[in-house]
Amino acid sequence: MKKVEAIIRPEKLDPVKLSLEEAGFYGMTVNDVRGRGRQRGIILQWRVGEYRIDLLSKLKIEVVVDDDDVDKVIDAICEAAVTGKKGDGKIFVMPVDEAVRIRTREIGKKAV
Amino acid sequence: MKKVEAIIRPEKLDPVKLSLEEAGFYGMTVNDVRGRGRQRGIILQWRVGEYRIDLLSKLKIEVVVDDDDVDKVIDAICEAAVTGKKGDGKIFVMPVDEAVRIRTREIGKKAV
Amino acid sequence: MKKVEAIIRPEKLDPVKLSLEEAGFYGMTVNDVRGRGRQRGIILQWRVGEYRIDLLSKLKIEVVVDDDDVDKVIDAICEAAVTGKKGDGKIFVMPVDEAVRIRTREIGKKAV
Amino acid sequence: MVIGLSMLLALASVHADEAVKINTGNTAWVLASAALVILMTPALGLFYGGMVRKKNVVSTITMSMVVLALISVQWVLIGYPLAFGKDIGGLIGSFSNIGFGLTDVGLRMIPHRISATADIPELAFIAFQGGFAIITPALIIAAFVERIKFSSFIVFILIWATIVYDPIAHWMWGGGWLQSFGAIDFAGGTVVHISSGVSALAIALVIGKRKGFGSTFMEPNNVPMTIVGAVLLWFGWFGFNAGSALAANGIAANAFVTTNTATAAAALTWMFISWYHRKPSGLGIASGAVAGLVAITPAAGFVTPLASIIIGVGAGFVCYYAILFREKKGIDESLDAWAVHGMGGTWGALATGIFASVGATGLLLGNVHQFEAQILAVSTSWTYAFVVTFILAKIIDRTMGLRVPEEDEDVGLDLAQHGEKAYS
Amino acid sequence: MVIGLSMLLALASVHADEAVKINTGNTAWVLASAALVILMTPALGLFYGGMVRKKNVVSTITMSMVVLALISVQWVLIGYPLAFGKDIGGLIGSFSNIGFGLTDVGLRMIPHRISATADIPELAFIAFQGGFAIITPALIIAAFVERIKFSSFIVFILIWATIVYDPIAHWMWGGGWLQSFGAIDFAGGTVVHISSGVSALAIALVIGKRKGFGSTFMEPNNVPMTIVGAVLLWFGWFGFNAGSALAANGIAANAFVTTNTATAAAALTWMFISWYHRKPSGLGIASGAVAGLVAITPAAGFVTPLASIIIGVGAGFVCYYAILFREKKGIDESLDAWAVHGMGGTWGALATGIFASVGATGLLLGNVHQFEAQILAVSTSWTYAFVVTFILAKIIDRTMGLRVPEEDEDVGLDLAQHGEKAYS
Amino acid sequence: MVIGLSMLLALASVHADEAVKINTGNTAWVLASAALVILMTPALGLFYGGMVRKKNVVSTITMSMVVLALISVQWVLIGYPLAFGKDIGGLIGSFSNIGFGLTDVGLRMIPHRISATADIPELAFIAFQGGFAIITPALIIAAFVERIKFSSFIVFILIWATIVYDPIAHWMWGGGWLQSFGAIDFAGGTVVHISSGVSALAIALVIGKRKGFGSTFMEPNNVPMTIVGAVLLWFGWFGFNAGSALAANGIAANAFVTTNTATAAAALTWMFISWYHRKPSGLGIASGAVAGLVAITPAAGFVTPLASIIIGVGAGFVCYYAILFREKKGIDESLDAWAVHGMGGTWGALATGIFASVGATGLLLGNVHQFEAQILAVSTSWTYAFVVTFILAKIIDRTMGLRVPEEDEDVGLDLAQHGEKAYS
Ligand SMILES: Nc1ncnc2c1ncn2[C@@H]1O[C@H](COP(=O)(O)OP(=O)(O)O)[C@@H](O)[C@H]1O
Ligand SMILES: Nc1ncnc2c1ncn2[C@@H]1O[C@H](COP(=O)(O)OP(=O)(O)O)[C@@H](O)[C@H]1O
Ligand SMILES: Nc1ncnc2c1ncn2[C@@H]1O[C@H](COP(=O)(O)OP(=O)(O)O)[C@@H](O)[C@H]1O
Repeated sequence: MKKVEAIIRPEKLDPVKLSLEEAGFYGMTVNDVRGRGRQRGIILQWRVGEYRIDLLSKLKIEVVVDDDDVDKVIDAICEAAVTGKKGDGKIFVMPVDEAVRIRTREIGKKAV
Repeated sequence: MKKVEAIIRPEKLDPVKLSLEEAGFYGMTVNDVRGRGRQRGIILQWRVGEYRIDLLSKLKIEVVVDDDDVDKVIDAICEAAVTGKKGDGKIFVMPVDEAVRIRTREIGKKAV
Repeated sequence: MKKVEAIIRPEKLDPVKLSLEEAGFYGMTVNDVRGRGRQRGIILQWRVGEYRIDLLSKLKIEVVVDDDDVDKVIDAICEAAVTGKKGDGKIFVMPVDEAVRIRTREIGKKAV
Repeated sequence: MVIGLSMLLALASVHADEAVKINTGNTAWVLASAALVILMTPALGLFYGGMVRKKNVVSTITMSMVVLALISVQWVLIGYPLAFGKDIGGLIGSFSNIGFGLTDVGLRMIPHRISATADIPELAFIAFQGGFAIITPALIIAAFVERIKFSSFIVFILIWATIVYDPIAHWMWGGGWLQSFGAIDFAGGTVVHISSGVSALAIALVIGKRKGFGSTFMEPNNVPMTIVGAVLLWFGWFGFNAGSALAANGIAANAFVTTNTATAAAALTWMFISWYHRKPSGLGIASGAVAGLVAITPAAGFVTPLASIIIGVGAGFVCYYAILFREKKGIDESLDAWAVHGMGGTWGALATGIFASVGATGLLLGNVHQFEAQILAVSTSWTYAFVVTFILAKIIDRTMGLRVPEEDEDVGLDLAQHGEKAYS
Repeated sequence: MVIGLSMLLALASVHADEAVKINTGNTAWVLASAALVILMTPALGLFYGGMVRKKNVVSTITMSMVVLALISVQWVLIGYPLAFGKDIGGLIGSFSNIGFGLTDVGLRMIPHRISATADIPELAFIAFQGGFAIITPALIIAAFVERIKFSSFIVFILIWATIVYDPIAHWMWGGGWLQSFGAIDFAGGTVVHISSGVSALAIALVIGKRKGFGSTFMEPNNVPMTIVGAVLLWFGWFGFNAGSALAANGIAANAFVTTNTATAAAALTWMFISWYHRKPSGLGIASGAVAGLVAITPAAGFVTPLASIIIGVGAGFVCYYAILFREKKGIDESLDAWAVHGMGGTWGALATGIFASVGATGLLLGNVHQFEAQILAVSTSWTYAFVVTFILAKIIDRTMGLRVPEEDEDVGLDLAQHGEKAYS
Repeated sequence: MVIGLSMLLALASVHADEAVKINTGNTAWVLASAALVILMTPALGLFYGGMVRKKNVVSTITMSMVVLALISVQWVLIGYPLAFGKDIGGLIGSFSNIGFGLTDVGLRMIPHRISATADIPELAFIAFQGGFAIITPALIIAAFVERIKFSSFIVFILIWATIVYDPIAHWMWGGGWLQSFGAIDFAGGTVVHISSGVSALAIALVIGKRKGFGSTFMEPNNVPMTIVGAVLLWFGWFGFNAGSALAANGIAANAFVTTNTATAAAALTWMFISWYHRKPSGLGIASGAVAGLVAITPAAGFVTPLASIIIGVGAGFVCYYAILFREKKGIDESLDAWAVHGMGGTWGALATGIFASVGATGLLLGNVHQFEAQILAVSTSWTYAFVVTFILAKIIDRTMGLRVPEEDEDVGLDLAQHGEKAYS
């Protein structure tokens, strides 16, 4: 099993949710994070003048899926999250040794 | 070493903490997340009528432990976090290559 | 590729950012978490008397880098985040199977 | 030139006999009420600000501040003369005797044509009525939050205040034709609530729905903020309604009690309706309170406490189901100024014609004419506000564009238009 | 029938001589004070709302709003006559001359039996006293936050206001037996604070502790919200205390100054105690302020500024250690209405009997009877409030159940009872 | 001893003729204004609290509460006599006829030397002016947020109020030498805003920059909180300025209107400047409003509404660029009391000398002396406030230390000094 961890723009949550749903993936965990990378920050207003912040609001979406489904998930996320401008985000795929459903103690595939 | 990542109901934090402590695991990192899965959302009130949200408040608990302790941790969490209703959450176990204690630069087992 | 996941004191964010930048690592994702460990909580004031909380504010910093860079990242973080007192935090290194840049679909090294 | 300027900036006249005629108790109450009424506009900003998505909180609150700032200046320059200057043909007020920027007002007493007793300074009345002129356009913010272009918003508000609010205020309160016909409006059911609520509907139709409206629910970001807004509205409304007596007397006290009672009754009604359907919502109780405040506004000084309970209960029902109706029609008048202020104001204006028994008589006491006058006032203000606002919104939309680019709407107006985040 | 209804909804009588007798300055002050006092109940909601856990914020604030709505209606229908109607045997007021829903009040002046000068409209007094009748039951919310069943809460509040508050208010202020005996209570130390604080203790004993009380600490979720609540309470309290002079005169000004000074002294005292023990807590300073406001309430118009400092310092000590005592006893009277209002009110009521020197004399000026009267008032109101509330709470608990199911308590009342989240 | 104590705590004298002379309308307005002014200090706490980093929110708000508490007590004990007691050599007031703790004041009317009409109770004036004495030191909090040691803060505030504020208030309002010279200051441009703003600069220079200032930007943590603070300041300022007429009359109404208009004009000006540079910032609009409030303060009762627009626009420009200037100089006067209050107050005090036309005449009406008097008042208060504050701050720094340890600054003052977190 793999955990697909995607960092996306916050305003892309709804399209990504939809796109994943259409690809057959409903379960997910979402987290508010801040990130920096190529986008190199944005400029904000203060009461006078302006300032730059380099850590921008992003969302991290985690979807745990079967190894075979990883590419489908990546595709679904990329399609929905892309704007073409710097800051669209990254996807990281990581190994998961085991999954357990707390409610039933089912493990592996059946748990997610 | 493994990272045991459990997504639980927020109101189960106290019992899970206690249960882990009793099983001998004190260190942990906790994070507010939102998730969806079989539970399929809940209905909230608006000023009139109601609406459904599908991303529910959950807590993510991360405990990094020795490979041998993984099962004990899973048991401790499951026992304390289960209600039997959809939405109780999942546990994912993931490999950790290395652990470092920032304060002392100890690594491996000694670091956690 | 590896994900270096560091849990640090919140007030150490600026030094750690700087230190990583100087070591050549700009991209990162940051997250507000709460944690407990050897530090065993702190005492807060209530309107009368005091109380102890065991989950303290921490920051989790995630940096995905090439396998070769892991040590440099660890060094950079440790140097900047250490105070020598309990609660300085941990670093966990975890395997990443794949990385994708959403904007361009570049994968692997080029993506991060 | 300097002389000319200094003349303009100097007081026209200090009435030597001021001390003789002024009633300091009434003046104290009107000044306190003016402060309360002015507080209501930022309070409205909080009420609205808690109900939008987190990315539009600063934008929503800031819009209320901008209306406050804009109309405060517009009012002393031209708004007050247009609304309360000497009547021209029943339609509009004139600058004679007031002057641009209040240059002729000085410290004189309010004229008899506005207040029979004329025992408070005209400037106190100007301050008090300024609060009304400010909050009315601010109410319309409900219609276009989360998507309006800031510059177009400013232009809209300035013109709207001048060509919709000022005339309607004149018709009803400044000696205009509705007042002559006998229509009554104690504190602004028609002038304030119908005019703004109906205009909100009109501009909502022009600007169109928020992206995602209907498919995703736009979750309120901060329920306590909305409740605090409602609470400060409730507090300020005592000035709004009881201050409208322009005196600290029995009428003011009656308006105070009816305002509080109707508001309470409406909040409870809304709570029970929402409970009946599912759960008693805190947001609903706050909304019900506002509905009650709106509905009692035209009636406050004219009805008894017992009648105010009926008006409040009615307001709960009318506004609750008006929102449901609006939703069913798929119209994104986002924060329901039409349903709460337009419909609540309509119910209140008609109810005044039914229940009036203090200083006026309504249908229940056999005065059919009063009810007819109320219907006339309601229908005229509906029509005028809707038509003029619709045209104005269309013109601005065609010329400047009413709406931000889609990307800005996605990112949120806080970042896109103000370069700010509500919370770090 | 229609005639009957219309009669009921029409004004009974407009006193022709109103204009002659009214003092507009006093009326303005009482109206402004009424607005301030009504603001205090939602302010209390914020004060409490910041101290509960995040999952119960909407619930806590909403309860304050519901008390405001419920008692606003109860007061005009039956509460005011019971408290301030013509006395029946020293025990309760009657409906004669007021009527259900204030139908007989009209625009008349306040009767001489309530105010010697009788120069403000009775409705202004009704509005002002309504604020007291509202906040008193709201104070009890402290006892049962985070676990009470919403429907039972509504029933409890309605009955409590009617059988506990209204009678005690009558005894002390409405011409009842305590007043006849000579007990004095400037703005409600006994009537408001003892009655609610002691009742909070009683119902806390019945409803029982929150799940986890004693083992986990219930962390306050929003310290700034609590401070804002305290600030608005402080602000509103100027109306509460200085308004209780029912006139804008020297007594009112004295009450204003003593209120502010005692509050400040108590806030500082609390700060130094908490600093002495460990650190000067912001929550503590806010709590100290409220303790000072409570303690000076019965004394405000009767003591000098210097005496008010002593009262404030005493309040800081009494209430601080009363909370510690309550905690040691393991009682979950969660937000300390008993410690702050019950004990602070008791200290204030007795201190009034000691330090009174303005318009009354206390122990220090040799008037032993005053001190005895105060002890009588304190002990009677303690007993009556405790016993009646305990029985009432028990009855509701046995019939409807006072408490939510454990699962709802876990999830939080916001979601479980109101279907709402405070923040998105 | 007991007799002595009881004498001290008893009223010195109740003027039998009070009822004859009191103007209840004026008293009502001054009492209402006093409540409004006292609200401003916690409002300032919110205004400031939203602009610091999240780890210092409780600290910042709490400091405003502590100033409120400290000076409330200082004022009745010694501050009021020093500022408004019978003049000693033009420099300071005396305790004669007032007494420590106001023991000689009783319920008497305000003396003629302070108010010509003398028709309100002196205690009402004491309460009202107390609000000024409180907010002035609170303004200085801007200079040292996020790094001051709490105990040193308390000592600084207490001494500053006594040796800076009380004398300057006496010079200008209490019968001191500036007043004799003819300088005018309607509601505190010099006394309140210059004195605090310039002192903020002085102590900022002594305490030094926040760690990281210049390299990292100190992001405001809560923009809505700052806006709410600004709104409550705006609201309270009606009491501040219009209440300074000490009467509910035409002057008060004029001050009310000019206050609102100048504030609005300044908010718009700031908005357009920030828009011109980049984007119309919500924080900027709030800051502009405060700048306008400051600048109109000394002028409010002396100028016309039209002149108030000029003053407001000027305030927007002056304060906006003063902040930029301060930043360029690398001075960490963190929340800009100097730029907004010091410079805004200076502009207002001079503008009063230019535009005065109501009850006084300025430069534009040919009165050169008035302008000279204003320059004198401005330069004296600048010098006195700067020098005394600088020395005081140095002394405290050398003895107690002004600043927390670096580690505490890192962790934040909420945790380090108060043991609290703003939000759970
Ligand atoms: N090396 C990295 N490790 C962890 N997260 C990263 C890394 N690089 C970027 N990110 C995350 O991805 C987000 C988008 O990255 P960025 O480089 O700005 O955009 P893009 O990938 O489109 O060029 C960042 O805000 C950050 O949260
Ligand atoms: N495939 C998944 N990947 C990541 N997180 C998931 C996944 N499925 C569920 N979750 C997380 O687990 C939580 C509980 O899952 P859910 O399916 O609702 O309950 P249950 O496991 O009891 O059937 C979800 O709210 C979500 O946060
Ligand atoms: N076993 C663990 N699993 C996950 N996170 C941990 C673990 N132990 C500690 N942490 C995280 O590291 C933080 C610092 O750990 P702590 O033991 O207090 O300090 P130190 O490592 O300096 O002794 C904790 O607050 C927690 O967030």
